[in-house]
Amino acid sequence: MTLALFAAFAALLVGCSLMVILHRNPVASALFLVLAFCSLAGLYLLLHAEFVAMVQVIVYAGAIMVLFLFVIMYLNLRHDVEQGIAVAVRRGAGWILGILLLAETVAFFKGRWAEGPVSAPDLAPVAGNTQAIGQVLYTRYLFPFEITSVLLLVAMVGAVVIAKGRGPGLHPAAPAADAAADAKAAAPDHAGGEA
Amino acid sequence: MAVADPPAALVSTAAAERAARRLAERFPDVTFRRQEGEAVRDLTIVVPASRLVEICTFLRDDPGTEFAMLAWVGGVDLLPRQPRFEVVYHLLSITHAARLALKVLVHEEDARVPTVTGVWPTANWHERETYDFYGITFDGHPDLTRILLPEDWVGWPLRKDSPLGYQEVAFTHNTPGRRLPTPDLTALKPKKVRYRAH
Amino acid sequence: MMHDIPLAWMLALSATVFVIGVVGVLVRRNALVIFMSIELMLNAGNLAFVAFSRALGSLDGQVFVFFVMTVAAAEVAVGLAIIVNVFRLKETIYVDEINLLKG
Amino acid sequence: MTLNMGPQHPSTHGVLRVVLELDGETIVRAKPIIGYLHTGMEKQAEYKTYTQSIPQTDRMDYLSPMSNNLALCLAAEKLLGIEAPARAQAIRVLLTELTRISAHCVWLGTHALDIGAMTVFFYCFREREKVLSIYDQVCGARMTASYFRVGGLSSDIPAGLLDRCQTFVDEMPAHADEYERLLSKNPIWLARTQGVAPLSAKDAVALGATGPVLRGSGVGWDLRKNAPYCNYQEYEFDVPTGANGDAYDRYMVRVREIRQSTRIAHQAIAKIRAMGERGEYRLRDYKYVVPPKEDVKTSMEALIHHFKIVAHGFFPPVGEAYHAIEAPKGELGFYFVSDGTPRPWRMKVRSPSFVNLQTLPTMIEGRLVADVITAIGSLDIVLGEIDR
Amino acid sequence: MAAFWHDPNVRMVFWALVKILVILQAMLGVVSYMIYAERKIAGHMQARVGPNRVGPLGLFQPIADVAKLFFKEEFIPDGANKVIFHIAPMLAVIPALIVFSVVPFGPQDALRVTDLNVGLLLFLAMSSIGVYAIVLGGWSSNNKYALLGGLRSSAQMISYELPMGLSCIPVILLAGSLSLVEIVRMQEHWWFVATPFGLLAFAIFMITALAETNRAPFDLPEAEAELVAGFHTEYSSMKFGLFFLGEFANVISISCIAVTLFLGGWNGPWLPDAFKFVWFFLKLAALLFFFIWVRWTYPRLRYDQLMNLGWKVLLPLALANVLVTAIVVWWRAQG
Repeated sequence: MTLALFAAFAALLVGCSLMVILHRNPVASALFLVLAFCSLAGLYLLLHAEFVAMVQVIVYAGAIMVLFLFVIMYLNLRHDVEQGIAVAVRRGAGWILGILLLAETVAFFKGRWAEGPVSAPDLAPVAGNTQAIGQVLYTRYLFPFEITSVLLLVAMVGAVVIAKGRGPGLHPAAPAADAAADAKAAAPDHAGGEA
Repeated sequence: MAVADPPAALVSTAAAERAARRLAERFPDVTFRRQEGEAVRDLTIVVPASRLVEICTFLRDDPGTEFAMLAWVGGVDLLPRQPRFEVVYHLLSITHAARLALKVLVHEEDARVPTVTGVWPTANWHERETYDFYGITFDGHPDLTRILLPEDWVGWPLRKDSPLGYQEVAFTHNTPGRRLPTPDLTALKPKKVRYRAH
Repeated sequence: MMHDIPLAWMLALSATVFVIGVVGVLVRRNALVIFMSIELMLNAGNLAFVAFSRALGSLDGQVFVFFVMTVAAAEVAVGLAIIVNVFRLKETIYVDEINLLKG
Repeated sequence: MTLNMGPQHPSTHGVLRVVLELDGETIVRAKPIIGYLHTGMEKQAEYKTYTQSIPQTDRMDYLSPMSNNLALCLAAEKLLGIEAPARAQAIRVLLTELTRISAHCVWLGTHALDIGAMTVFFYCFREREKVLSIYDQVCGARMTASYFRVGGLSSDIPAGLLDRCQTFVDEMPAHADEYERLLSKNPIWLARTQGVAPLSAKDAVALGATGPVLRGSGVGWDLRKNAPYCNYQEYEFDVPTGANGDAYDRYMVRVREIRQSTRIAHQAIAKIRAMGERGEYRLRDYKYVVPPKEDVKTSMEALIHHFKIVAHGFFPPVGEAYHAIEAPKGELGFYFVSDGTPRPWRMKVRSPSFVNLQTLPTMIEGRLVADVITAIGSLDIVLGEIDR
Repeated sequence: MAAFWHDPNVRMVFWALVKILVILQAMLGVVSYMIYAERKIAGHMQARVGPNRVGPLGLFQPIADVAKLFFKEEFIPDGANKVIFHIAPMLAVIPALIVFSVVPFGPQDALRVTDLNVGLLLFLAMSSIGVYAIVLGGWSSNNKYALLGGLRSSAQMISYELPMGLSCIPVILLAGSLSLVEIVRMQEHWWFVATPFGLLAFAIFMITALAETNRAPFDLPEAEAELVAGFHTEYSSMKFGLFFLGEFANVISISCIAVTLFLGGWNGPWLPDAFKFVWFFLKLAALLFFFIWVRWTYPRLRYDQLMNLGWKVLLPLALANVLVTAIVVWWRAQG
């Protein structure tokens, strides 16, 4: 059953990722990205990382992608215009490079393919892994954690300043507030850890 | 929230008479004809169109008159008579509790009056309405367009030579030359409505 | 009842998604879609982290995922603010039409 | 972005269209566009006798038909140089004050509904319903009253009406308390109305605003006090005014006017009672006024007068007259030019909503979309009167 | 066949499906009768009677409503993005229904779909997904009013998601778990709402709940006065019905969570364990009444006032509350 679920989520993930870069409509791209994130959350669940899975949905699907959608609608974007020789050349080059990269990966893995450890020792099986993650986060990684919060603060201030910016008389409040919202959306992380 | 003090004075003709006298003192070069008649119930002064703005500004600003409010502006068509049109301005002074009516006579051939929107901003719509109904042009008006009738209406309905009734209602399909709301409306296909039988 | 997925499969999936992200950055000219492709790459990394964390029986990988997410959130907040500003200035969000340094 | 608010929009109170130029949700420019309900009343009046125009006026401000009737009748009376008997005047005062209460109730209900408080709407309409029943009893119509005539009333008030009015007037202050309990100190209501859509006294006067809009801006000008008609000088009442000219002040002014109107109505009822439950309700000058039905049936002379007036109408002198009353929405005036025939040469209506609406752009430019709703609501406009 | 049935996986899935079906149906019943209750209560608050024509006391009104919605004409505006236009109403209902899967209605296993160890996070995740319905519905209708409604709601929901999440944290700190069942167990003797920070957190939670569910006084995305009907201006028939259903399902699911987090879930005196769920539903009914009561009492806030309330009042309050709670919990742990 796990295998079937993995196959389903993996197919969904790859398909949605492809649609993100293939679809001409930015809104559709964003929606496919949301779907991709949700299937990633499913994969995390399969990997017994429930907390990460939930945070993935809250932060990515709930905050970051809403912000993307907000900006797309705010700028009132329609279908992308992708015409002209320069664009075509770049597209071709991009695809060739991508395929090369994939081929390289395959070549790299070829001959070294090993299934890896199938079953790992169980991590904190009882209360979920939330508590365990909290333990690690607030002991060993306390310093990086604090740095991250500073980073978020900087990003928040930066977003507000940029959005208020030099824009000639345009109302800066809405996007700024949202950018800040997003920066702060990571806040539940602190919480979950503390439990 | 205050309750207004009892008014200094009730609106009276005496106050209007005082204002009329002040006006005559200030503009000795203008002859102000009083509107006379069997039943002219309000003090009405006929003023020349050329001095209208000047007189209105004086009436508004002079501490002895202070007609800070323009109650309304309207046109009258007196068809067989010449000059054919009258534009009536009803002024109201809150401080002196006075009402005063000004009249400007307008000829049909040259139906033009200077605008008083610069004196009282409220004149804007009133003058548009008068233009709309009588075709009297108000020189210097910021936005002299039809206000109550559609933009593409032909004619001046409140003129006496414009008959009432028995006209077909004007739709786009029965009025040649009637402008469509948007030029490319005909190019659009009928709105797609998907019906579903449940 | 639950069987674990072999690590290598997860890594292969992660690599695929990463490549898709790279191609997206190279191919598209809409700054917002490029941004989304970058998010895809970050998430491919996240997947690898979580997979390793599971395989090695250590939580460090999941902790790293948090840091990546925070960085992503910060990046999006600032990045979208910049895009909105650029759009106001240039009326376009196509990267090949935006040459800020050229003025 | 250009947003076209109306003519079909739930909060433009009819077919008003406001073209808004928006920057985000901030209004850069606002332009009201009117005329969708234009019925050419002024033109039609030139083809009708004075009396025949009375039913037309019911359709102007359809929330206060009695006030419209009264304004027309008073203007015609001024032109004729006659005055209705004192008892008729008192009945006119009673009914127009009830009209004011009901018009303000409709205003409060819809205004609160626009701002999102739905319950007030139902409370207000409950009271309005009572006023409509009183109309019904008086003249048989609930909305289009056409009850007043030049020189008096169309008929005497029915028996029992005064008691009914008395009950209503006694109850009304408690109902006003009810509205105020829901709104006056409600923090959200305050946030939505205080400081919103402000209009300075100077702007209000310059833009010709009248009625509660003018008084909300702090100018205590009320035609009932300053140019009394229908013997208003004999009634005791206060003229409430605001201080800041914002939507809240206009709200307060109108709610207080409801209370003042009940006060006036009380006095009017007492006056009518003092003059007898039945009595003079119309002038006996049969040159201008239809004789009472019983006279028509018994006296030849009365029958001839009746025939003349119904067939031709009355013949006013040549001249012109303008008379204005304090309608619920402001100065409502009729201007008649007479050429001596039974039909007015020109009828001009000075409708308060038309003028008050002009203040809208001043109130909302530079503010938010949601404030447009508050501003339109606090202006209390009726499109039937604006477009006429 | 028998072997298939004895496979524990199959049995587990089967029973889970049965539970999901039963609970889903029960909750949908509650949703439709909440609509009835709202109309009835609103009627009595507004000096009228409310629905009373369909069935005794109008009790079949919800059925009539749904039947009417089914037979309405379905209208898709020109220039709408058809796929998204179809998907949006579904998105309005699904997240709200998913939340029911982690709500423990009673102490028995049979009265909940599952006991997830990150149950609270699932709720937060679903409420953050809920915004998509409105944003996409507004965008895909190709209507300016709808778009403005969608934009408003995206900003509003992001802003109120934060104080809501933060107001849950004191509960997590006190209970020491993210599992809703665990949280209810911790309240056996003392409901969290009865502590000072719990009370504050509850107040913040309820205010943000009003905003998250787009109920008055925070119903800006659909403010009918200025935006006509906001995001669902162009929706008709059952698609509109789904939005309607979604709103009420959201109200109920969020109230369920509030009962669980703050009001002690199924805990209550007198009743034996088998009937403890009655307590849950009584508390739920009280909260639902609160929602209805507020809606018919308060006017609507303006957009900027809403934002200010969220960012300048609720967020700092919630943060301070978390800090105080953390200190208290730490101090208690120290002994």
